[in-house]
Amino acid sequence: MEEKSNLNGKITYNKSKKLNGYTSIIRSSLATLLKNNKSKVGFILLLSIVTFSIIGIFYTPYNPNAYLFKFSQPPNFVNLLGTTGYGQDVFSELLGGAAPTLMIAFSVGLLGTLIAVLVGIFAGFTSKTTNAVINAFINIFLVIPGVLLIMLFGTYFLGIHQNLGYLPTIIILVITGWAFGARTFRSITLSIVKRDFILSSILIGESKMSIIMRQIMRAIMPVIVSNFFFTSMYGAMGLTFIEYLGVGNVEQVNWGTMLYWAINYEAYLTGAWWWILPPSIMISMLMFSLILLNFGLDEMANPSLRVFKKKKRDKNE
Amino acid sequence: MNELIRTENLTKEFETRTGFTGISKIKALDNVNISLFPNEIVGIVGASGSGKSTLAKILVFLYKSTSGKIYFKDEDITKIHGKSLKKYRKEIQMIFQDPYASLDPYHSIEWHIKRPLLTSHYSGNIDDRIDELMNMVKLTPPEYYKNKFPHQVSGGQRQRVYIARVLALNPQILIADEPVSMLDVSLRIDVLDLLSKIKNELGIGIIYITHDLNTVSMVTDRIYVLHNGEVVEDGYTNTILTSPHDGYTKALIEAASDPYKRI
Amino acid sequence: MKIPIKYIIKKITLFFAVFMGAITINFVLPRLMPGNPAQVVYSEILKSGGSGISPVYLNQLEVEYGISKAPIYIQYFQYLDNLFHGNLGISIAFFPEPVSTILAQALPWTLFLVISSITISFFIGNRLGRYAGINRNTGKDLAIDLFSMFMAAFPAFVLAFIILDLFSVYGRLFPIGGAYAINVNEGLNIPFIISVLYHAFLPALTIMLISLGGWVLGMRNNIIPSLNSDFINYSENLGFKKYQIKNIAYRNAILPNMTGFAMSIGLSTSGVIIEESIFSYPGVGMYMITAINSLDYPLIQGIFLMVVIAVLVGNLAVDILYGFMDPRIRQEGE
Amino acid sequence: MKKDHWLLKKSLVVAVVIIMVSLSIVSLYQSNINNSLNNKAETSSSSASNSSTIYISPGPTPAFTDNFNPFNGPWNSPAGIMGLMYEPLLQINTYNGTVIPWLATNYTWNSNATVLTMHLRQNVSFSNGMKFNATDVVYTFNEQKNLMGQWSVLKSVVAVNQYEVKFTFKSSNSQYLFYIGSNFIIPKALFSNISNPLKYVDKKPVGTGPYMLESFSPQKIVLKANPNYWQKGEPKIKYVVYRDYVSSSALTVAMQRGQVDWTSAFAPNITSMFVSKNPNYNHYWFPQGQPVTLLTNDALYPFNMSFFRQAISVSINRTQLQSIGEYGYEKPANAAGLLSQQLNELNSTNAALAKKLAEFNITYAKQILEKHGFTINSKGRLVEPNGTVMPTINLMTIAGYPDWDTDISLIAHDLNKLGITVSISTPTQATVASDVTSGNYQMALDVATGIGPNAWYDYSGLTGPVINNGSNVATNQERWNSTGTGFMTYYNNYQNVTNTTTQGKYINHMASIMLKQMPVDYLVYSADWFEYINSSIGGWPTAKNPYWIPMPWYPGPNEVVMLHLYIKHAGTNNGLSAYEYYIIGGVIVAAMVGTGAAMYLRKKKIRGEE
Amino acid sequence: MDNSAIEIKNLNVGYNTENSFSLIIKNFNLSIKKGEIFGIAGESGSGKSTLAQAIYRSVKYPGEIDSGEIIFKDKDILKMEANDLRKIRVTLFSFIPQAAMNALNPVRKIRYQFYDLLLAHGILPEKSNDKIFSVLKMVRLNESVLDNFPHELSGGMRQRTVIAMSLLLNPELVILDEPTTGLDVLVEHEILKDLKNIQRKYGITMIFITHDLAILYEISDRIAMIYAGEIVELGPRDDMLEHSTHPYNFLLLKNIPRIGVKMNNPIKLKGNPSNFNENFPGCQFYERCPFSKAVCSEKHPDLKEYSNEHYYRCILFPEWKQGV
Repeated sequence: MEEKSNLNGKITYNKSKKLNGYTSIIRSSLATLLKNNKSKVGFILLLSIVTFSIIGIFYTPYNPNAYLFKFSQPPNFVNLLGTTGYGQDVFSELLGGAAPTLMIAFSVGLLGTLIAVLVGIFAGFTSKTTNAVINAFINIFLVIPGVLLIMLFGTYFLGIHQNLGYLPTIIILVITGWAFGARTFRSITLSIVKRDFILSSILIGESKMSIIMRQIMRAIMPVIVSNFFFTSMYGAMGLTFIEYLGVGNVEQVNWGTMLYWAINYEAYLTGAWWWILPPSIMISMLMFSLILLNFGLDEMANPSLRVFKKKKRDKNE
Repeated sequence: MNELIRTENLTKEFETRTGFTGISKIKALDNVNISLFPNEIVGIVGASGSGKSTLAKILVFLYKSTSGKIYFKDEDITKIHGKSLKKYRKEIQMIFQDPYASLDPYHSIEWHIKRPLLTSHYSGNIDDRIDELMNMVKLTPPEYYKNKFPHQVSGGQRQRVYIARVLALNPQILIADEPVSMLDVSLRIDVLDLLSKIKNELGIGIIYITHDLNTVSMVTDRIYVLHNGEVVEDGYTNTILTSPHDGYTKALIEAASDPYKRI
Repeated sequence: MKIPIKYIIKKITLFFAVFMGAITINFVLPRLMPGNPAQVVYSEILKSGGSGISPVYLNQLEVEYGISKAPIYIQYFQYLDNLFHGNLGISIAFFPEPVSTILAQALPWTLFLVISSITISFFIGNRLGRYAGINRNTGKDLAIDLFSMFMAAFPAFVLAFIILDLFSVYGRLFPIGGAYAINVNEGLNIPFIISVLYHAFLPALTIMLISLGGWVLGMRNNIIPSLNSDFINYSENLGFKKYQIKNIAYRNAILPNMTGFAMSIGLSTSGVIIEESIFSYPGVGMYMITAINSLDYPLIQGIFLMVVIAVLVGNLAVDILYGFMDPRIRQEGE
Repeated sequence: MKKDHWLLKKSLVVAVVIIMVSLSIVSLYQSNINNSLNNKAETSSSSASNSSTIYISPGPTPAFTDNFNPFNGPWNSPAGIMGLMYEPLLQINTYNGTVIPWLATNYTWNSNATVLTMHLRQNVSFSNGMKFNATDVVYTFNEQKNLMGQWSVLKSVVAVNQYEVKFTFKSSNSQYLFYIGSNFIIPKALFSNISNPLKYVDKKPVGTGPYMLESFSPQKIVLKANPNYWQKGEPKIKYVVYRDYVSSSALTVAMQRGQVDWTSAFAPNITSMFVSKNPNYNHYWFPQGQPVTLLTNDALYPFNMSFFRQAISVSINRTQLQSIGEYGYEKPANAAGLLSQQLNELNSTNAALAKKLAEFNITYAKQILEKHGFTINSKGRLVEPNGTVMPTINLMTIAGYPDWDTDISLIAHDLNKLGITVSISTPTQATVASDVTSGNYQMALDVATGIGPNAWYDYSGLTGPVINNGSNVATNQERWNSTGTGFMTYYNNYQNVTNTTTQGKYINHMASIMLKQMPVDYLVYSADWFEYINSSIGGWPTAKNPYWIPMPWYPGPNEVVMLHLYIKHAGTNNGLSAYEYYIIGGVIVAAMVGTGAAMYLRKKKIRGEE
Repeated sequence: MDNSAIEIKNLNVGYNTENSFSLIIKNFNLSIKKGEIFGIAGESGSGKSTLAQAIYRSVKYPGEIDSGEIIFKDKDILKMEANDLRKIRVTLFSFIPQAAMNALNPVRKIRYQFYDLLLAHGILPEKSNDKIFSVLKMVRLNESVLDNFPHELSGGMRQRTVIAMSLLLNPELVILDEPTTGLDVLVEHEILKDLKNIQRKYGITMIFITHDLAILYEISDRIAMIYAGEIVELGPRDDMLEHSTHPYNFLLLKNIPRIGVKMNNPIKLKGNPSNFNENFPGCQFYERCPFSKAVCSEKHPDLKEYSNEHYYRCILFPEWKQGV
């Protein structure tokens, strides 16, 4: 007997491949993700940005911190992307600043998603009152405008002026960025918990922990990944905001501080486009790649968005 | 022989919101008294909204009753919780209406049967037991099905997987909530036969909940007719189906579909 | 029409819970910051060659600014007390201007900018999303999607700078800043109105472009399942006209975007801080930056409070409106 | 379907074109006016649009506040505006000490500089017509003394007669003339009835100054000439418009377009961003102001050793600070800490040493340290005489001051070459302020000197009692213990004398002690930003004719500059006439109605078919 | 020929999947008489819903009509202009879908949904209230439902509303795709009775499609059994009931539990529904058929006539029946 895909077109699945553990799930999700053209482009884009950043960890043409060159030179063969108004090499800064930027974006994505998942699942699994309290708490964070919180927390961390590196930035972005995900996870968990297969597990005596880890986490996996992408995007965007507002540590080299210095030097008024555009474009490319990846995920989780090319049968076949 | 399970004036009220006044109460179950003996199938019949699913969920403690008592082997278990609830749940299991929904789409069939064995700390060889259970529900050969996922098998097979899953716990009571209504006509009879077989071979008491009098007449020994949360008629299946007293029961019999009848 | 009273009560309760939470955070955060505003002002004066002032003056400033040394919980109750008497305190950076006066000056500009631009982008975005969703998987759809995604991905303030540069600095088509021309009289006269519109054009355009992408993609993702839904199929089966079908799908798809609308008014009210500083628009944003730099607690709290109230009221309004628009909610509650 | 799209597109295109055309007419018209400043524009609805108008921006601020209460100090927003409405007794130039008698015609000291007598000008009246006399002066000083704890060195202020006021000091205090002379005088009649003058919101300022408040809005303040002004024929410019620019970029662009005549703005490249836009008229002069200092916490090891402070001073490359950190504007400071305009007060020995100790010379720095037993290990780290490696030192400055933020990273690099590891941090202004006043820091980049008409004031910020770290201090934030150096003797004696030769001697004594001790390291002179456009207005101070301090935000001095200015040509204003606004309004409304109608027709057509 | 309400000729309908295009309805021919209730039965995956949609030309992507003709009122529906097709919907023929709970626009009152329908067909709603009232009466609904939103109605009421809308403009032919799925037994029974009454009263032709064989036999005049996209048996209801010619129909009937009828180990179907392979050369029912022989897997059987208007698709008939 052979397996058929369900002809009513409801769901199509990969054929009987044995899937065990999360690695294979990730692998198979990746494969599905790459089937979509948009997410494929996003994946390649992200991969190249990551490669770029890895190169930047080990090699930059010049020291990105040093003031080595003539000021505000347009792109030339010595300085591929010209120099800043302070005489730093823009390309070196771009290369060297990639890793911290990605690090921030992804750690915000990771931590934010983690908190969101924990809060969301807890809310979905707890008593009615606790759930309502958590809901109100999530709403507080949703309603308070993020930029204000960034400014307040940022000023606070600048105020205590301990040298914490990127930690304050990440903390601020996680504080302001977890709530969206938590709301999603809360409502998804609430709906999943009511499903028969969870009730069934309760009846056969599974512990809550086992249900969460084995079943709920697995069921919301696409949403977790999608939330990770979104929170990472928020991280990248938030970094630029933090630096623009001057509440981050401006002495570090990343794409956000590059913009900060360029804007403070009024590079857009002096016409130094080579200073302001590269970091902007890199950040938007990063965001763009994550959005594209999300597009694929959306279609994965929501089959009604999915399309396949018409493959009408050849009449002669 | 003593009853496996017995309810005494079981009542369940739901709160609903109505207009300005706020909360009003709806009785989903109203003083329901039912009992189940080992080695029998009891039918609970009613149209949708009659409270039959509520009854099932109360019996497995997914809902709490508003008042009334539940006895398991003459022991009052109305207020059990924690460990004793866990212990009790091993004895009573429920089969859901929709086998698409009651199996976790992300786990294999083997996983579904293995989990209850693990949670109940099954002492013997787990793999052998899985094979045994799968053979019992006629998922043969077991190797062919083990690594399949729920969406890869038919509705009837899914329902059998589910039955194997609950049998793994060796329960004394099974509550089957419309177990065949979502299945294709050609598959229903197999599942119903399986239920009869379980009753006969394992001596399990089964509460069969349905709106379909045809299947009731096929498998059950006794029935309770439930209407708006009240038991309007109960007794031996044959007696009730041939000479119903209550108007509601009559309407149900009248509405039962039969290819040899004409509308 | 039945009034979904239960639903409204529920929303209002949540509103107050969130409101109390927000004002508490609002109270605590500025007080966590080290330093004291009197000292900032004092050292400023010292640096700008201030005449012979002594540390006594510092104490005097602290008294003037009402910097309390009472335990924090007492301060909190004082703060609540003041708040419910409508007393937002006196600004430090703009001493002795009351915070309420400053807000009365700044908030209308911000709200004008935000509400007008978000509303426009909401309508355009939904229309574009509808168009993309209806023409799904065509070149038009792809073009609209990519455009919206790119807009959503571009750092907002860089976009603002580019627009400012193109249209104002080099293009000289629009003014570089301010809310109206220097030679018009404030009031309801045509020159003033036109001048205000003219000055608001670029900042509004920027906010519009930034928020557009979200609407487009949201609408597109909503309308596609909506177009595939049973009731659309049935409408087709009933022989509805194309525009009727599109409208049915659209009306069902726009509902989820409505909550987003309120949310985004709030978010943009804070996001506009950056836009305002770039376009030199005299809204809340610039005051906020100044207030934070000079540790002007009362002003920070005042702005924060106003923005939170704006967001909450917006949310509440849309939630309630949603209750009326989507009849299903009216019954269920949650 | 094709047809509908065509209709929609057509109507949309038409609407967009109409709007664009009308908007570009507005903008072209505006930029035309801005470019041709000599055009005589017609008077529009605003009364401020007089031909005799100057446009001022003192620098970016979020908005103006409608309060002109002089008790809040002269530093109200917009900065400097108070100087045009209120006047001091004397105008004193802090660069070179020049004194112009203003509301006082002259002043006299008693022999030991404890009693100062001011002779007031007669026939001066406030802008509301009230006469100015000694009661106002006495009231002003006594109220400030009572309310704000100011003037604690004064024993009493009394009126000798209607035009003579006697200031009696608790001790000799010749240098207080500057502070007393610069203080704005307030009309007693208006303020004496107000219960709390500090919190009084003054929306109708009345002063003796050349201008009166005409109109206020948060974006624009208009002042008009005071017809009763005591200097006859002044002011020559009849209207002053303060225009609010929220950000420095907006201000820069406004400067480029000639919308501001007088401003004080920082721009990274002033030549390309401002001067080159109109080289004939756009000018700037950045006089050197107070030195920026590297504050070292002298109460802490290793900064409690004067040689260490010296070594740090010579290891900093000030030229680099100037060229990279300060965009080339701010010149290296001398090590004696005097304003560059006051350097001539130093004798040749001190001058040479002041120059040497401020010059970048890492070898010399190492020599100094090695002489005191410090060594440099194989890793290039500085090792103390007791053999331990010098621990990391923190250097902080205010976040959001890009030039200082750059400076500290340059300094960190420089000190690294000396073998000292420096960690840098940029907390908020409030944190820096509180940390510096309380002594909770190791090194900080900040301004710590005082300012005044002679070198004594430069040291006023550095002196004061040494207070333990942890308690707040107003001056001597570097916590320098001058005991045993004799510095304070000279410093105190300076206040007892009014003879300039003696004062000069004392200054040199103090300077030589400072050069030995180097309680702080002077880095660069901060620049006093000043840009002006002289197309329609003349009489500006320039580098060649530095007749006065030129910044518009400096209340008092700006009045002096203001009274020097005159109209060269009939000026202009920016904007359209009311008539033109009505036309544009009509066009936009028509376009919108047209678009609406087209959309309606389209909709109707679509519904009609199928 | 005059007698036929609609005629389906050589209809092929398939689905686009990620890798291929597979046929669901294969070479389908059927003629439905005026004024009859024609029942189509089949289990999940048999293609009955696709067939229903194809007849109404409302197959949704990824489904696609490949070829064929559907002659209705002397016109080929499949070749009609989209706008012409739209115009004859509800006025000439209409479709009643299975998921009534979702078929109504959730955010619009029933009244306006009726008005929209009238507008779509160029009728001014203001003057047509009577029409709406009469059709509501026909399905035994109170006029007050007009002022309700769909979610305020019970499932049965919603289904009746959908039926009313579909019948509003007096169509001659109505296609009902599992119209009673998900409804309560009693309600189901009521609606079926009402449908039959309406059909008899107005002489409407009905195509009734369901998986529930018992109901189908209760209501239909003629019946077609569908398996794997093909008719396996077709004939008048009584004939089909008494003289099954195809094992599928026979066994399904035997396997339906009935009140008071004891089943003694009935012969069961093997395997699962929708277990068929497009490229299998023989009888698609081969794997499930308890009577199948090797010969069945070799050749695809053709539709043969058993008696007047009674057809079957089985090589072994009548051989298999003798074994029962």
